[in-house]
Amino acid sequence: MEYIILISGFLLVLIGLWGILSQKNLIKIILGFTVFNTGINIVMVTVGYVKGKTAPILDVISPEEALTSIVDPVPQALVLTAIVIGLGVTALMLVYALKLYQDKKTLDINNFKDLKW
Amino acid sequence: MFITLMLAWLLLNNSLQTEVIITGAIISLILPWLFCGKCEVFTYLRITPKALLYSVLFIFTFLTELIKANFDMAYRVLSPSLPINPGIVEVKTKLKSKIGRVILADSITLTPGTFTLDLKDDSMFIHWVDVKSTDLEKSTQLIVNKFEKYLEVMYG
Amino acid sequence: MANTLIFIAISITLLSLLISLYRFIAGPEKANRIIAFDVMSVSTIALIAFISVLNKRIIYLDVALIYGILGFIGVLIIARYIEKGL
Amino acid sequence: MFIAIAIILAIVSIAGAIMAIHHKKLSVAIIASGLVSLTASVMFLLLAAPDVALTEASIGSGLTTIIFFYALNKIRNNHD
Amino acid sequence: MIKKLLIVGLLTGLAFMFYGLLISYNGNETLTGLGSYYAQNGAREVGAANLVSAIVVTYRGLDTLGEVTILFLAAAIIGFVLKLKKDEVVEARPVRETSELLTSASQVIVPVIFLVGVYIFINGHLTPGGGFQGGAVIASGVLLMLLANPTMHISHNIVATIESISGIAFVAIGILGIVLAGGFLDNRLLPLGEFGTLLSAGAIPLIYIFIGLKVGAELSNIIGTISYNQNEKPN
Amino acid sequence: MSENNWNEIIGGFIAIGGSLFLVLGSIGLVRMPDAYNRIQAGTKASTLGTILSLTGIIFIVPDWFGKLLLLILFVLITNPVSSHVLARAAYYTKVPLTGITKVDKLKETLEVEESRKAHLKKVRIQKEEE
Repeated sequence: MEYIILISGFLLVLIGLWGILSQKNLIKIILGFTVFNTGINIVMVTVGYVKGKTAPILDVISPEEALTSIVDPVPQALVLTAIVIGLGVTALMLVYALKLYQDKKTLDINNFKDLKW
Repeated sequence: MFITLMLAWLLLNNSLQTEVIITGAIISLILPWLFCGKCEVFTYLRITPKALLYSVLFIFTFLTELIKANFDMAYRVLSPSLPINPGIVEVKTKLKSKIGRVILADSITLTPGTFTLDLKDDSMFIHWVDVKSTDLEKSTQLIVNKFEKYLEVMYG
Repeated sequence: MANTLIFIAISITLLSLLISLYRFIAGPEKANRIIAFDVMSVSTIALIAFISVLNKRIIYLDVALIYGILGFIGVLIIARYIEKGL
Repeated sequence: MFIAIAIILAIVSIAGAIMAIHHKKLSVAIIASGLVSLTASVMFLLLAAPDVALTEASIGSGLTTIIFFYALNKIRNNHD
Repeated sequence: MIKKLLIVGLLTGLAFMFYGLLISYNGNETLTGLGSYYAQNGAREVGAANLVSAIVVTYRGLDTLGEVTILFLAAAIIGFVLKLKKDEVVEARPVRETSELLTSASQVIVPVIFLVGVYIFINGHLTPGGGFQGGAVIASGVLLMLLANPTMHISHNIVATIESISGIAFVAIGILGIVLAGGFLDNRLLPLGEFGTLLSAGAIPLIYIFIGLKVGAELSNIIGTISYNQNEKPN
Repeated sequence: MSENNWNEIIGGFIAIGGSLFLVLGSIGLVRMPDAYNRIQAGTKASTLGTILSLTGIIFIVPDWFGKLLLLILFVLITNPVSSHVLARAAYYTKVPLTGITKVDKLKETLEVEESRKAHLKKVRIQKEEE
């Protein structure tokens, strides 16, 4: 099971990267970024998975036997932080895209040439 | 309002320890105080023995109608010729209170072959899979009346 | 015994997910796709409940509750968007 | 059994990702990316991480989709 | 065209790297390193049943403080960028009125959604969830109110007050941890209590309440700013 | 122990029935001719399917009664509301009805209102001109 999820996580990363690099529309690029983000999160959680163990919440398990019956909690805590920060970054990118749209009346990335030399 | 929130809190926690109950009481006191403008929905509720009896009957009718609706839908979906005859009809309702209208519209949505498309004042526009009559009176009697007689007692 | 029955139920639910995925991909209008999205999110609630029975942990049901709330609000906001009322 | 669930979820999420990148209409693309997040949350549940599943379902799929739609609404208003 | 070929080449290289990773991954059998330390000692030292929230709040408390700060900065920058142009007059847009069914039903549903949000961040040390998820649920409740009544507009003063009070309280609990117990954000300034009940795990429920209020206020601030649709100027 | 077993078997069959309704709903989603009929099939079948599945789980694990009951109530309240809002949005953005639709009372009412509004506007303009 974890192999299939790992493969789908990698595929999501590749599709998201393809979207970021090949699309012209700004909103599409941000969408590619979110897909990329999701794929990376799936890969990180899969790395912390231990076969046949249960979630790191000790309501039916006594603390003494925790070592032999739970999965690794550290990657989960990291991914939790990453998702929340991903929301902040996405909102910021969207607002900048809106601002660019209000200035230039277009979303095509080929029209933003101000920094080109 | 307080009772509803407290009940939901107990169902959510699924336990009856004292500290859980105390915390739930504090929260369900604070939340209605924050939304005091919203209390109007619950004021129409009548608590009399007759209303309680009618609500039990209403739930019973509603469940049977729901199951009947699904077998009806299954028959329509599975038969190869797709026996549908759709249309939009208009019905009248006598209910005035808001929550009664919400419950009425929900139950119409979940009963055989009908769902609410729009509400204007006292007339509802209903999309009907199998139109039996386009007349206002007759369709009102067919669709609305079986629920309205209970809801009228419960919420007025 | 109960596990076998739940296996069968899970397989049927997965079949329904796939069939509504077809409507999601093929749907001619935006409204059709949103209906398919709604049906998929509601049937995923049932799927999460089955998974929590298989794992014998009650805490997984919280995820189903949040899933229901956010699916409802997502459908509402898309509907308000397409009727230009946002 | 979990393998079958994982296979179906992988199919759904990859179809959603391809639709999100390649569909011409922006709103359909955004709904498809919401679908990717929803399936990813069930995947986290399979990996015994209910905390992350909750976060992904509430923040990743819900609020991100909502913010995208508000932004799209503003663009459409200025457009016509 | 040459650009697309370049991209395809890059992605193929990346795919080969991932293939190598996939081959070398063959499922963990036991916990290793940091994870095993937390699994052995976490429950005894912190007293929380949910080890993930134990890590997020106590062992990595400073990270959480930084995360909350990042969200606050994002909300502030969004407000700043969107408020920049004031002089341009945008004509009021006709908003289609909501149906009566939605407004009535939302009055029933909104308090329940708030209750679920509160449940999630108070029980963060027993069940999955915590401040961030509860805050997101509360923000979605605010959003539902906004959807049912599009002309409503969120008062910035109340939101900003809630946000700053809970932020100050969060830092104050951290400093109290230095004074009364081992270090910054140490949760042992309150008694640990009985394992697995609602009022256990020291200060974790308290910290999560403040984080939840703060995150909820920030997210509703973001939503309120981004949905502010220049409706204020009539005609 | 045997009673417990019977509970589990009954619950399992109820859950299978619920998932069958889910499948019927999605088949209806594919087969129906227009958006409104699809909403009909989708809403009813998915609501009853989810409710039956959760009820089956109540039979299997009776300890989880509280949360499952809350989930059932939540699905029962929100699902019709969301489908109503969706149908209303589809109607006002003029998603076409299927060809075999018989009557459309709402369109007639809206047309009557439109003409009345136009008439009022004309009258007002005339008054202002005078």
